[in-house]
Amino acid sequence: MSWSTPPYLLADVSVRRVMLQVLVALLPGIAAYVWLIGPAIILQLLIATLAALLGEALMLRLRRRPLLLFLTDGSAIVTAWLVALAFPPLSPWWLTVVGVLFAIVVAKHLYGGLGQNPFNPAMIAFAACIVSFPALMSQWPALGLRLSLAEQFGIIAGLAPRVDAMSGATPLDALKTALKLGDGAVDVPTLLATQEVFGNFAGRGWEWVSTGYLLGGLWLWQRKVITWQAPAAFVGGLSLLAGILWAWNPQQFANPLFHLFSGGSLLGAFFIVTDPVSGSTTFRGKLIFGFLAGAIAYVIRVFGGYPDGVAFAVLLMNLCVPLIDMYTQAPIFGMKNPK
Amino acid sequence: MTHYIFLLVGAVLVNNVVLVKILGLCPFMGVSRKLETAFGMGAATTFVLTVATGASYIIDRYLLLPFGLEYLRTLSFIVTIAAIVQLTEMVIQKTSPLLHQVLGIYLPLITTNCAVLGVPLLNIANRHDFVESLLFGAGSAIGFSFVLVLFAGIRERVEGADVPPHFRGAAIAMVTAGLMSLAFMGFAGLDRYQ
Amino acid sequence: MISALAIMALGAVVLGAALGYASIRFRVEGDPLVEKIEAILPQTQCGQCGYPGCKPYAAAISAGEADINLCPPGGMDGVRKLADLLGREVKPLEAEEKPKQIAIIDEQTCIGCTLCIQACPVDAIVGAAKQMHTIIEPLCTGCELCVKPCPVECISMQPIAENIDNWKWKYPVFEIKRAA
Amino acid sequence: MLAKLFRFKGGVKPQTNKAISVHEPIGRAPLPARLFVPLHQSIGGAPNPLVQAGDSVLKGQLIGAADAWVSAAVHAPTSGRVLAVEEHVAAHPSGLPTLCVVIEPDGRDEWIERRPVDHHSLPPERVRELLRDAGVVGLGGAAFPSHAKLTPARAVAMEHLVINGAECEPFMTCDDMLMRERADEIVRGIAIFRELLSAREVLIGIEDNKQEAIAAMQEAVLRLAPDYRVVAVPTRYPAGGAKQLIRVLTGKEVPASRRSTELGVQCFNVATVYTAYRALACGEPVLSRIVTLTGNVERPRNWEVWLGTPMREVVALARPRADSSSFLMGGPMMGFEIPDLDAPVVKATNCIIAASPALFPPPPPEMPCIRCGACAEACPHELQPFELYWFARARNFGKTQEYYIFDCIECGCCSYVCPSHIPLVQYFRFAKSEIWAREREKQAADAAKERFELRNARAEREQAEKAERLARAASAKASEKRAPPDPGNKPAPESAPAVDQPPAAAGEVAMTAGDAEAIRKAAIAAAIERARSQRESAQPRNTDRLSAGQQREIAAVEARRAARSTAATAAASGTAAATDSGGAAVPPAGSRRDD
Repeated sequence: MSWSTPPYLLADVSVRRVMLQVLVALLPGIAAYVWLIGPAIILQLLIATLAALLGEALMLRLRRRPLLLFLTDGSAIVTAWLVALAFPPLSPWWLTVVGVLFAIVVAKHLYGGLGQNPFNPAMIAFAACIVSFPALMSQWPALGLRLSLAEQFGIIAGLAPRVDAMSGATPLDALKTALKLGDGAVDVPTLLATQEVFGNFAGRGWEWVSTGYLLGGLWLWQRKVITWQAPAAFVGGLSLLAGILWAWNPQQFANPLFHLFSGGSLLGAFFIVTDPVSGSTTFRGKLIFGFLAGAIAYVIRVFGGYPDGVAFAVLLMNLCVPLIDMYTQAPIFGMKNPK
Repeated sequence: MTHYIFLLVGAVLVNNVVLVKILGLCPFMGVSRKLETAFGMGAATTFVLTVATGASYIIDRYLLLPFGLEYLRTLSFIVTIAAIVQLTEMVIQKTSPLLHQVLGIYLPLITTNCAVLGVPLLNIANRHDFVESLLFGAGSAIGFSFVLVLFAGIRERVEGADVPPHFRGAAIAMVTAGLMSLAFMGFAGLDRYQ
Repeated sequence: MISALAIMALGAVVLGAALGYASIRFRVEGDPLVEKIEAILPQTQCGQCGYPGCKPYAAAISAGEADINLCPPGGMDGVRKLADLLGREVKPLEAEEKPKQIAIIDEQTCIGCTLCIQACPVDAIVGAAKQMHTIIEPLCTGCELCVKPCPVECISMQPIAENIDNWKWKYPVFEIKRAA
Repeated sequence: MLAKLFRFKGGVKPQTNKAISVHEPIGRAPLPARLFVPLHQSIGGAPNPLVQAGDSVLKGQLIGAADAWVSAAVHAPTSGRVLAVEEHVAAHPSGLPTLCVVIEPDGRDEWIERRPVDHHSLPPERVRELLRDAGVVGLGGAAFPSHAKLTPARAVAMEHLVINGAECEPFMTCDDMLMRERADEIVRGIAIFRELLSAREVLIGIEDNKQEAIAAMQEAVLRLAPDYRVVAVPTRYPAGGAKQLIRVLTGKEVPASRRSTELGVQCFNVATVYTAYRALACGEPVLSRIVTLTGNVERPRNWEVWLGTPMREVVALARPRADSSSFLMGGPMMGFEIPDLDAPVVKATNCIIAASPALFPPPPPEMPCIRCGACAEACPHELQPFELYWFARARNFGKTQEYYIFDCIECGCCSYVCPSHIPLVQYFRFAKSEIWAREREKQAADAAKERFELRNARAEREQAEKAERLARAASAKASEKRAPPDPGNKPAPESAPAVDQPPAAAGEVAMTAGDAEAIRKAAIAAAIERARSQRESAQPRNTDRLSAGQQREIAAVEARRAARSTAATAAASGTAAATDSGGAAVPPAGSRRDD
């Protein structure tokens, strides 16, 4: 009597496989990232993975849960990678570690581990770190900065001085700062056309990283790991708001394409708002969740005090998930036309 | 007009009375175990807080200021709030037993809700006029109710989660409130956008 | 100073008058809470809580005189429901929680004294003087009130056996633990 | 023949494994040495045994009569002697015993007199009764008494009669073989049901992986009843669920809260129809059923098995392989592990599968739910299994009902697709049985409360009556006494102030002890009665929830007043009245605790 609950037939699926597919889907984006920045991001991914596994192991040990089973489910690694990809690539090693540990220990395991966290752990890590270490979290490598592997390693390990050239900004931040400094004298189209940091349609090089995420996301959708509602609604919410303001005043507001392909928009759309644990689960709920997350992300990144708003937007929508789910339950079989 | 909207939205989200100003934590932690009670508490607080801001403004403007009795502000506000809460409870109990069943037990709790005292005092500190005071009061109250309901939703869900034994109950609620506060920090700076 | 006193006094009088008037004008009697509490209690009428029946206990809880953990037949489940209703903390049960039981009369020993019939709060015992008594099993609440009065100790409490009709599917985790 | 088909949402497509057991025709299983015929084989009331140990029975003889409308009779499958009517392990996941009639066959297989009837000539009620007494129940596995499903709704015209030959469970082929071999009887049986329900249209749904069965049924329909439609439905589990098949064939959705007849549709399994035909046209009650023996066995095949045959003997027919670790009754999706092979075959036993770890690998360890929604995609009833699971696991049963746990048909699709390998169905069954248990408890509590209150009311009434009697007797006696004025007797009013003194004070009154006693008792009782009526009539609002102590006080006050006003009953002691009333109103256990 080794098992006794029906059904006795099970499909060949597992959490591990789901997580592995998510990791695979991140690879195109990572490849573009390496091409853009250099191998530093690989190092960050390794640091994050290690920290995540250690944190996970520690928490599982403390909570007396089976170690091997949960360490190999891949969920900690997904969180770690998302943290590493959201953080600036040359942030000091301890920042990544702090972020990952905060995600794993506080956002995940205090709520009972896999599947029980109401907030997206990676986004909690990002929000906590940008609030606690705002300077470090906005130091992005300046464009065209070509550092050797040893130099990058030195910076991340804290051995080499953080060179001045590194205090660059993301295209989003650059645009915001320029607009603020220009105080009405500069306009977006000129900025986009003249400054080197803004590449073909978003930020130089960054648009390809985003394209990588887009490809990975589409693959996940094709593999049925994620559904289309949340990403589509996120993209829709973001571009709708961006489109309206752009149409109203193209001098002051960048076009939707710029917003979609810069910052964490597409990473968020395909890998963050699709997180089933902290996201909405109903058909309409996913649409609402994605749309509002996109809209809030836009508002925060354009009007708010932070360079990007995806993390905060997702967290704010995570807050609303129980209510959204409750009020968007689809009618069940036989209850569609109550007479 | 935009000024008023900014004030209202600012009070609801950006300067959320619970998650940003960290006022009114006792009912926030205490009455958020279930969604229905959170709704009840939210509605009751919204009513009382709005009335209290108006009453406090009138008392301050026409009673305390003319006589130079600013130093009695806290005292007189507390008394006023307590009286309003009591009156409200009695009236509701008599006129609508149904509503009283929903709100009844939360009403007395509002007396001890520091947000209800804090918001009128903030009004005076920010030199709001009567309309602004009311708007700020209503906005704060709506913000309070909003996060209370969201918090209750999450707590109901976390209730079923496999939370480590030491963190069950109040501890995980505190952690959740902290993370919510973190999320609301995303709104920082929005009300200063020009 | 005088004006301060005067104004505070005025405030006190006005508010006091308003409250006083309201407390007369809007007076309400009755306590709907008792019924809600009673609905949770198991209605065994056993008196193990120290109150004569479930309703008095409900009234005592509502009045704040009694704790919520005094009802052994209700079990921890009942305590939890009461805590939920009243917003109090869940406490461990005062007495030990027992499985559901019913009383069984040993019909050989019964002398037909009718004492148990008088003790039974739900009229679940039939019999007449000098005649053998028996318990109507579906009506027995397992309150144990009939056990003590019996002069020949012929009443015993027996746990209700599991049968196909009251059998329940078990919480699955145990089986999984075994399987793993 | 082309019909418009509808789709039900969800569903899964597991390996069907049906081909292995259809090579051989249906075999007739031998009679075992002992038959254990359970009396309770259907949903609803348990039939009462009509035989006792030592009786001899004939084949087809009624041994258990239906005891309610929703209940079905049970018959002796062969002639022989009743050895016992006793508890025997049941074909039930619990492995608990149930009341069985144990029959030792005499080998003669001697029929009781069979009375075929022509259902046209009988009123529908009579036909339904005959079906009940023939023990016709749903043979798809649910064992719901069929006659109870054969009453059309009054308000709604019966549109469709759906005949379920879909048989979507993997491994199972008993309906398939039945349709191949006995299509004529099935079609004739359908005619009976159609007439009873006066259904407009008959739809026979068969999954499209059973081409032979479809052909056989089409051939029979063409010959016997050309207006029936045999419809091939896409193979997708659980297309054979009654509600899913109704949806696929008619587009109607029957929620758990409604009966299908209210929507003008009813559904029966092919085997049920077959037995109904045998019951009426041949007068043969349900004595056997077709059981698929398959799985990890040498000789998978369908057998017609006598009800009551111990499963051990049935299983032996298929020669299970040595590594068979357990046996399942029903299909692999919804069946259960047979706890004890001594359990007999019953009307619900459609399939016995020998399981081995190779055939059904034990599930990987259960992981936490990641809310991926795969279960919701697969759920044919469009529920949210992950939410149900979340609340069932936390034992929050109220919430599970908000998420419609009772619409769950336990088909197992959710567990099948769950990447975390959570035994979801098990959680739902757990929640359902807990909810039922609670409802039972609640009902018992309500009944107990009612009885307790009735008892209290009766006690009060009896006391009042007694008091009245005594009071009458006392006043009669008093007036008798007063008539000849007794100089030695102190005037009553003088002793009135002595209310708070112990009753011994009454000794001063020059009266015979017996009289004094009677009068005192009467006074007390009268006082109680007055107090009670006062309580009931005067201020019901603030006095109906008094503590025992308060009741005592009031009774004391009332008694005192009574003592003052009634001159004659001077010696009435307030304290005595008070203690009496306090003690009478409450059981002794708690009466002193709340002082």
